[in-house]
Amino acid sequence: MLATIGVGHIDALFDEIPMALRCGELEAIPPGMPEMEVSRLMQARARIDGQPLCFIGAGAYDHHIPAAVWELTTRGEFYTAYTPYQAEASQGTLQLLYEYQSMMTALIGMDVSNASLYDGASALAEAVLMAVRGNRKSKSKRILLPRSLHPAYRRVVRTIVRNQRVELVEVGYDGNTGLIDREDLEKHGGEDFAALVIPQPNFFGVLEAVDGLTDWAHLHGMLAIAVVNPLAMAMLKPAGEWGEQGADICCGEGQPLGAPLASGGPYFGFLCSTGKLVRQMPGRIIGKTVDVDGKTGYALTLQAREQHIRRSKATSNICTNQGLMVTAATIHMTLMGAEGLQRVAAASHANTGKLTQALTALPGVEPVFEGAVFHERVLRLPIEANKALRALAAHNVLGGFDLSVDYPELGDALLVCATELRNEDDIENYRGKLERVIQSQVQTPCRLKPDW
Amino acid sequence: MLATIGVGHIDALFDEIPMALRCGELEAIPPGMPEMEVSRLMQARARIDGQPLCFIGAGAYDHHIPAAVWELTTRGEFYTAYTPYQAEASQGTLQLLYEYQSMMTALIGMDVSNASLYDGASALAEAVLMAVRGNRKSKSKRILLPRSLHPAYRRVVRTIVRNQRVELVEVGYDGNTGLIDREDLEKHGGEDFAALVIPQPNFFGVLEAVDGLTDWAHLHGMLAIAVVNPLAMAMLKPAGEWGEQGADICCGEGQPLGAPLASGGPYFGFLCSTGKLVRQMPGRIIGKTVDVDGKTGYALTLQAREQHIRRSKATSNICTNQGLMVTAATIHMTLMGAEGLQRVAAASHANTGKLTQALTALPGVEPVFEGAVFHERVLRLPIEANKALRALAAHNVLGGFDLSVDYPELGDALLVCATELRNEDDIENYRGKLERVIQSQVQTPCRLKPDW
Amino acid sequence: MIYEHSREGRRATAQAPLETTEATDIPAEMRRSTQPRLPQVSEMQAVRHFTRLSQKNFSIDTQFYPLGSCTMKYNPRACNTLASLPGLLSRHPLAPDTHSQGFMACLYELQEILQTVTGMYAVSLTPAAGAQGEFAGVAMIRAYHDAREDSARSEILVPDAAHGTNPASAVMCGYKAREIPTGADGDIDIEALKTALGPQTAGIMLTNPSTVGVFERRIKEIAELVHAAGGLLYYDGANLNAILGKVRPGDMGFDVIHMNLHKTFSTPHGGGGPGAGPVGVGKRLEPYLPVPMVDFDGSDYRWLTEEDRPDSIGRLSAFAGNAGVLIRAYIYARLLGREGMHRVSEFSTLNANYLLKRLMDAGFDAAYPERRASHEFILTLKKQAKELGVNTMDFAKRLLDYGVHAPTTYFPLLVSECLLVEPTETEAKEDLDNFVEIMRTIKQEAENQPETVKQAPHTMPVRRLDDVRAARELDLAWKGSE
Amino acid sequence: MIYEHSREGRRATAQAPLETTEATDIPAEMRRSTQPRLPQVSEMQAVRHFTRLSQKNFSIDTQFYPLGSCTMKYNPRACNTLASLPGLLSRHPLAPDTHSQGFMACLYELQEILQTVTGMYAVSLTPAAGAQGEFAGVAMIRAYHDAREDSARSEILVPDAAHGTNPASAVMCGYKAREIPTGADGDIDIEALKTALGPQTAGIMLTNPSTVGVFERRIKEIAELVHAAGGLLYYDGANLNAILGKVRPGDMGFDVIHMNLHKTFSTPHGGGGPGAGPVGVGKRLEPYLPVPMVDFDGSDYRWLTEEDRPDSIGRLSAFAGNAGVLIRAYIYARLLGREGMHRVSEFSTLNANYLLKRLMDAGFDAAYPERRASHEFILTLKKQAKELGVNTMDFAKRLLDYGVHAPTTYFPLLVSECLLVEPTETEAKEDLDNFVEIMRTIKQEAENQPETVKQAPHTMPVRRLDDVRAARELDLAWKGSE
Ligand SMILES: Cc1ncc(COP(=O)(O)O)c(C=O)c1O
Ligand SMILES: Cc1ncc(COP(=O)(O)O)c(C=O)c1O
Repeated sequence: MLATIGVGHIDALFDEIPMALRCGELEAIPPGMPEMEVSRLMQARARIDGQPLCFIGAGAYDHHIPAAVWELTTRGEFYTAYTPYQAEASQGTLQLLYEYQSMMTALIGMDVSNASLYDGASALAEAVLMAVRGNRKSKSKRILLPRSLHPAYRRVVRTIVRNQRVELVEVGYDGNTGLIDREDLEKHGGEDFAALVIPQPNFFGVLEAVDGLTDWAHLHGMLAIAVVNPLAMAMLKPAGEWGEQGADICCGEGQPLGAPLASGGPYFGFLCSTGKLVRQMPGRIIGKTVDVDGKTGYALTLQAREQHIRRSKATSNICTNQGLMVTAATIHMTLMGAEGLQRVAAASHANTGKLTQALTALPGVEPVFEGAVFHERVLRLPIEANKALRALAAHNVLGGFDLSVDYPELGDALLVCATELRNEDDIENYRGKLERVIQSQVQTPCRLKPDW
Repeated sequence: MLATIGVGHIDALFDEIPMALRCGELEAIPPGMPEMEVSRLMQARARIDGQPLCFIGAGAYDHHIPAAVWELTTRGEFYTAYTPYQAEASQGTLQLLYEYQSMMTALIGMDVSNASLYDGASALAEAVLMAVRGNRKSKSKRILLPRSLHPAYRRVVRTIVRNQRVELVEVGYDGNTGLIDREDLEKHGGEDFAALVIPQPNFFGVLEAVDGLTDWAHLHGMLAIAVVNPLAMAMLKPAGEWGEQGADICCGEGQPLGAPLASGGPYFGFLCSTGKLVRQMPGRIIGKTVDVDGKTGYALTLQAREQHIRRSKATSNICTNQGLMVTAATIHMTLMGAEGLQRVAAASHANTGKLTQALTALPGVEPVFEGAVFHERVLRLPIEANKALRALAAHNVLGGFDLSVDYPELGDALLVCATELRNEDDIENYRGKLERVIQSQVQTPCRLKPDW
Repeated sequence: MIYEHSREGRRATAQAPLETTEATDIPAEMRRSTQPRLPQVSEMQAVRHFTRLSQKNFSIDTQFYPLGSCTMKYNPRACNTLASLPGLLSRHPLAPDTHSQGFMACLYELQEILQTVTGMYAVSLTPAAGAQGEFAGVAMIRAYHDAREDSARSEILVPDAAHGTNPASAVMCGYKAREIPTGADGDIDIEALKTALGPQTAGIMLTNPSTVGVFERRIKEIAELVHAAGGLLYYDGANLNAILGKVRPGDMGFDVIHMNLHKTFSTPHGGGGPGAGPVGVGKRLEPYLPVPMVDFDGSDYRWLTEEDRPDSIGRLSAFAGNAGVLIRAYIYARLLGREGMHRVSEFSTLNANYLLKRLMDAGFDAAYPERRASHEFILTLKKQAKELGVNTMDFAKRLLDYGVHAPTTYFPLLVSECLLVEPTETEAKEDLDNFVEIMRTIKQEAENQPETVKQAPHTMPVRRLDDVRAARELDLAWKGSE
Repeated sequence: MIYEHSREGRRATAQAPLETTEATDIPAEMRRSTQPRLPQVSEMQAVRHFTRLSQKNFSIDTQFYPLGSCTMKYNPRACNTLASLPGLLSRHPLAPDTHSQGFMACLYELQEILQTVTGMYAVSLTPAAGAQGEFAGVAMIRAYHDAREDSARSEILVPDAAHGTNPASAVMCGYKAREIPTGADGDIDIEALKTALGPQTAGIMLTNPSTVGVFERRIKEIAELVHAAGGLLYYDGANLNAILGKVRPGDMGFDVIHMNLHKTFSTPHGGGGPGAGPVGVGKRLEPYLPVPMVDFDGSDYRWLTEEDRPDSIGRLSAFAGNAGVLIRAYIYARLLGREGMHRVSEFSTLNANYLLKRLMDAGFDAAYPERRASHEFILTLKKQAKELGVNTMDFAKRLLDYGVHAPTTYFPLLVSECLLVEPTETEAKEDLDNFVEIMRTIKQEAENQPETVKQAPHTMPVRRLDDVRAARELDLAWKGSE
């Protein structure tokens, strides 16, 4: 091959790179290992992290995934293809994405879905930017963001939108219900905002009064951006039907639809909207069309929104998205069906109810908010939450998410979750261990009733 | 659908089955479980068996299998197809099997390979029957079977061939070398036997003098049946080149070529022979041919040997074979290549050498046989083998195969194996534990030198 | 051909140890002097080659596959995923019982489930496939007669419709196979059976429903006749799918049976295997079951071997048979459960009868039109062959062009121009209707443009292959690029 | 369409809990009144549908895929297998550090490896793809200027050849994107750059080798000019594959870079993603790196968050980015090791230069014939388009008929009728030669039977699609079987 090129040595191919810039052997990088040794290493690493019994939710949920989902998703033809730029040679991916869009719009009750964003949090950031661009009634770049929204989502949105001078105004929550504080909200009724963000369920697991909030937003010329758990949509009123007109944009974390916990990713963000807003939508969209013979086919469409066509005027900079996760989600939704998703949602709801009952039977453990939840619940402990979690973890139980960092006003509060995968033994396991942890940490009876 | 058939109820479809025979609800069968519960059950079962550090060989070997092997093998198109009766719709399987035959004949150095039998042991039984049918020089149904052959293989052959009145005559082994006892063998020099079975390596791991044995068999009008570890063939003289004319039939266990240990199966038996014997061969054989346009294609061939055509006159009753394992083996051999297999063989050989050195440095542990081995070695312990193994297992080390049941004359002997997957830490782990086990079990110094 | 991508010195370097040593302690004359000619390719070349090869196959996961007698039903993916858990894949077959309780629990429970669902007294899981199960079963019959020193019994009876493995297995056990004709109604010719029975009869091998796709109605009478003659009854479980949870071989009077787990219990067919062919027996034959088996004393599981079972016919494989297939069958059985078992027979029978009716309405001839179909049925294309010169093979090949795998052709041998169609319970009505449409279309083609059918397939990777040349100019291994 | 297999009430029963309860404690008005219209199919129907869909894709595992700028190289299967170990898949992202040491060790070591191979001071792994890495990088540039209260800087310079994400990312960070022309030799027009630079310059985004497939020779000079103007240099790592282990962005003078692990580190492209776009920075920008990052104190790993890094631009995703992709990249890096890194650049460059030479010999025009190709190169089919009326798109579509994926078409925009060809290091010489033969054949077809090429493809599941109709008569979701 060198002879064909007309050089004597492979080094000659790099002759345009200034010698001074070349680097030597990179000693700090370990030498190559054969696959069998890397296997051994990874097996050891996977093993030491244990497989603790998990009652954490907080944005990532441990659900059953049919074996078929990943056996199909990792088929080479899905796994090693790329963005379907050549539509005729990518009908597999394209049709699947169209089916995904069909399922998501059905689940969310909206007209349009894109083909994924990175994750739920960044999807919300894109939704916010989309609302700013898309709200014809508002000239403002201000957004109302409730504190009952996932703290990490609020941080991510801030990181992403702040450079475009979008202002995020926080709305408090009601200390009794955990819901968006309507009084606090009303204060902003007269101001110009592009959108109100409405989580369902909110970060505390509590179900917001979405109909009223949506109508309120519309009444005040704002768009309503729903942030939902897509699994909850199998059971709850879909965002497209909230209030009189439905939410305008709906986004969220797709993980509960077939992505394993896997340390937080890859997951995928979904984004749906009304038909009116489709030209403001970021990301890939697939359309159904016909070929020259009139045969049905699928292709990327509305590409004029995208960076590869529109460059600095694009609706977003996103290029590579989370295609494979969407492949998994599409297969997952197909295998579960509406009935299956609804059962999973109901079972998770019921299990969290059982968990709440079991734990609040312990002295000093009590629910923090009244009102209906989806599958998470805030509980207050009679001991330091952080210490309790560490003690439980030492017994291989992950007891929930410690709220005291993000919501110090709640005291020693935990956010717990029991999906359909946790059974009665698991719940009893947790209860029993928490009982012992509390017993060993509560020194004097007077501390049984803490002084918040 | 019932209406189309013209019946009112599904029960009516069973109306030809006498009522008296019908069974009721089968209470003893547990009720159905959803996949998530079966997953949980199987995960628990897999977990309790631990993943001990394994130094057992004895017919099943723990080798590295490239990840690609099973990712490809379990593709639905391989996994859920059946015997390629419709050749045009099965060219994937057929071509793969032809490639398998090509690789096996290259590895073994023979003309012909079939497309698999159940396992190594039953393959030997078929080889024996094939030799009885195929040896034109002998009218006998007698076979010489060395005691240095795997005891389970000897049992299986007996089970399978005895009903056809084939007589198995055992040949002893030399107590110093572990090799087939030539003197014992010579005793049968004048008798009429259909074949001599020659293992390489033999059950003790020792390398037989295969050239001389093959020539001896031929000299006495017997066929030479080789039973080999196919991985060893990457390093050792292939059966087709043994002695002056080569062995006539070669069979063995295909497991080292890409099958996981997996409790003993599915593995596959391979069977090769000289071209002369092809019409006596049992099992599927694939041939290359052309279609009506002259295009290359592959098809089952020589089907007149098989039960579905020849029925009671077939060379064997085998129908379903071990196709998927052959698929894995073909991909495995492709990925490893001759060089890769040779390296694995050499590394296993070297590791067993290191293991032998480490263990025989312990007081009272000594090798039983002199002479070169492939990757297994018989060691004698200063304590009861069975007890030693149990004590090691309690520390999650499987220390080898206890020979005292099948070869009581060897005393407290273990057959140990360290494949390329065992590294120096593993060997030291074993050595250290055995040291402690010996120390704790050897009560009085006088027992350090046992009295065999 | 993978060899065509081969190039001297190329390899998938990550797959072998980085360094190699020479085994100098092995005498040179024992070592190999040249490397075997295996392909020399990169990992990507291998992956691409075998991925593309796979796409040339029809399979359950891609096509309707109504291959009669083979029960090509959906294989739940969970069975593979869970059977591939690292803990299961890494277990050495000779691991001690202390490290095997999880695995053995699965096997033990599978023994129990199979026992219950077949109505047999005891089960051994070890046979590797149906044919090995047959061998084991007939060997047990032989062991039984031998133990009673009843040595005159030299014949096994098999219906003329029997699968080829039946006579072949009888012969592997040293018996003569004697054929019994099938009556015009598809049941066995009882008069012929009576004539054949005698002191030389070791036993009879039957499938029920039989290979002609109907239930042998006089099975009780047959059982009595055979038993009265001193013979035993063997049940070929290939068609167990048709009666699962409805009627049990044990209750029909069978003494010994095998099951094809790759059929009834939905373990994959894997392009030809592996399968599993557990055997079940009545009390009489219990001592002879092949080893190993799993025992449970209420707290621990342990292996039963030759030592525990001195009368066993022995061992059929070096370890415990196709363990991974057994695990898959176990998982399937747990998914299905008690209720699932009879749903299998109900829906497979429903699908078969529906499909048969619709095909008859479309003008096809059933071989046994008066009979209820079991989970499969036979069409005979005699009329088409005679009138149009388009035979069963032509229909079969043309079906491939329409994207469905052909049913079993020319088996059983006694029905001429036959297609044995087994839709299985996992196919949807739409797919059955689609098959009817295709068959109807091919029939029209056969009438109007017979050459299209006779030269089919047209859309496969190859057209019809020259089988004669394959057998005459044997090319069984790659010889190098000529 | 999967919906076409749907039938009321059908479902894959094993996949959901056996029973369902009504959540009566949730007010009725919050609950859904009708079930969403999802497909209602059996597990087999789903498996068959998606298996067959998959077969309609071109992919690395099945075809040569020389899609320029995308580095479609082989993805070792071990990366997927090992990243899917149960212990890794089941780890909750908020699991405590005590249960995360194995996972965090991989991430920490990956940070170190990427740092070393790029010559940067520190790395954060969290960006989910290249574009998010760009966003993070430009946001850091902005944070840097802001921290120095250097608020007049409002422009990011990008070459006209830049990938669309570059200007789009600049705008996402509130900057104006200003284009710099490329010279005739493929290098940046330095004079134009000089003119553009000024106090309004926040920085410049460059790819090197650039998107036109050549190494920007005056990179040092550019770095000095930009730095002198007070701007910072951003390196778009999309083409890192070309220089891995040979020359490092850090040594070229870049202040901040992203890497596309789905390109250079061979994590799969997954039909569009997920990828991972870690960012590396020089010392100046280190405080601004996005969180979380992993720290190691010699015995334990722990997360660095906003608390530890108050100047961080913040968080880009709810957890830690595309963790599973990072694990795959880590495995790839360990397989490759030190020696493997420069083999990547050597063989990808060798393959590209060989292929370019052979295509030029076959009569194709290189866009930059005087330049050494990097790991990719550009052909321009201007001549063919003008003389034969067969344009780049026609060539691209015709390539599909010959079983290879088309190279990138019409990008970069500045070269007319261009094909950006990137063979990658994992393709064999035979496959390159085969591509040359195909291109030669298509050229002949274009000369002799242009319609064949202009109407291509002919062998795909569909022929050319009506993109205009797709955009005009929007059909973005299934509305029911009309
Ligand atoms: C009726 C019948 N009997 C026996 C067998 C043999 O079973 P196996 O192929 O599992 O050996 C088959 C399978 O093909 C069959 O259909
Ligand atoms: C040159 C260049 N820059 C940036 C990107 C964007 O990277 P990603 O798709 O990972 O967001 C790409 C990838 O398509 C690219 O080719």
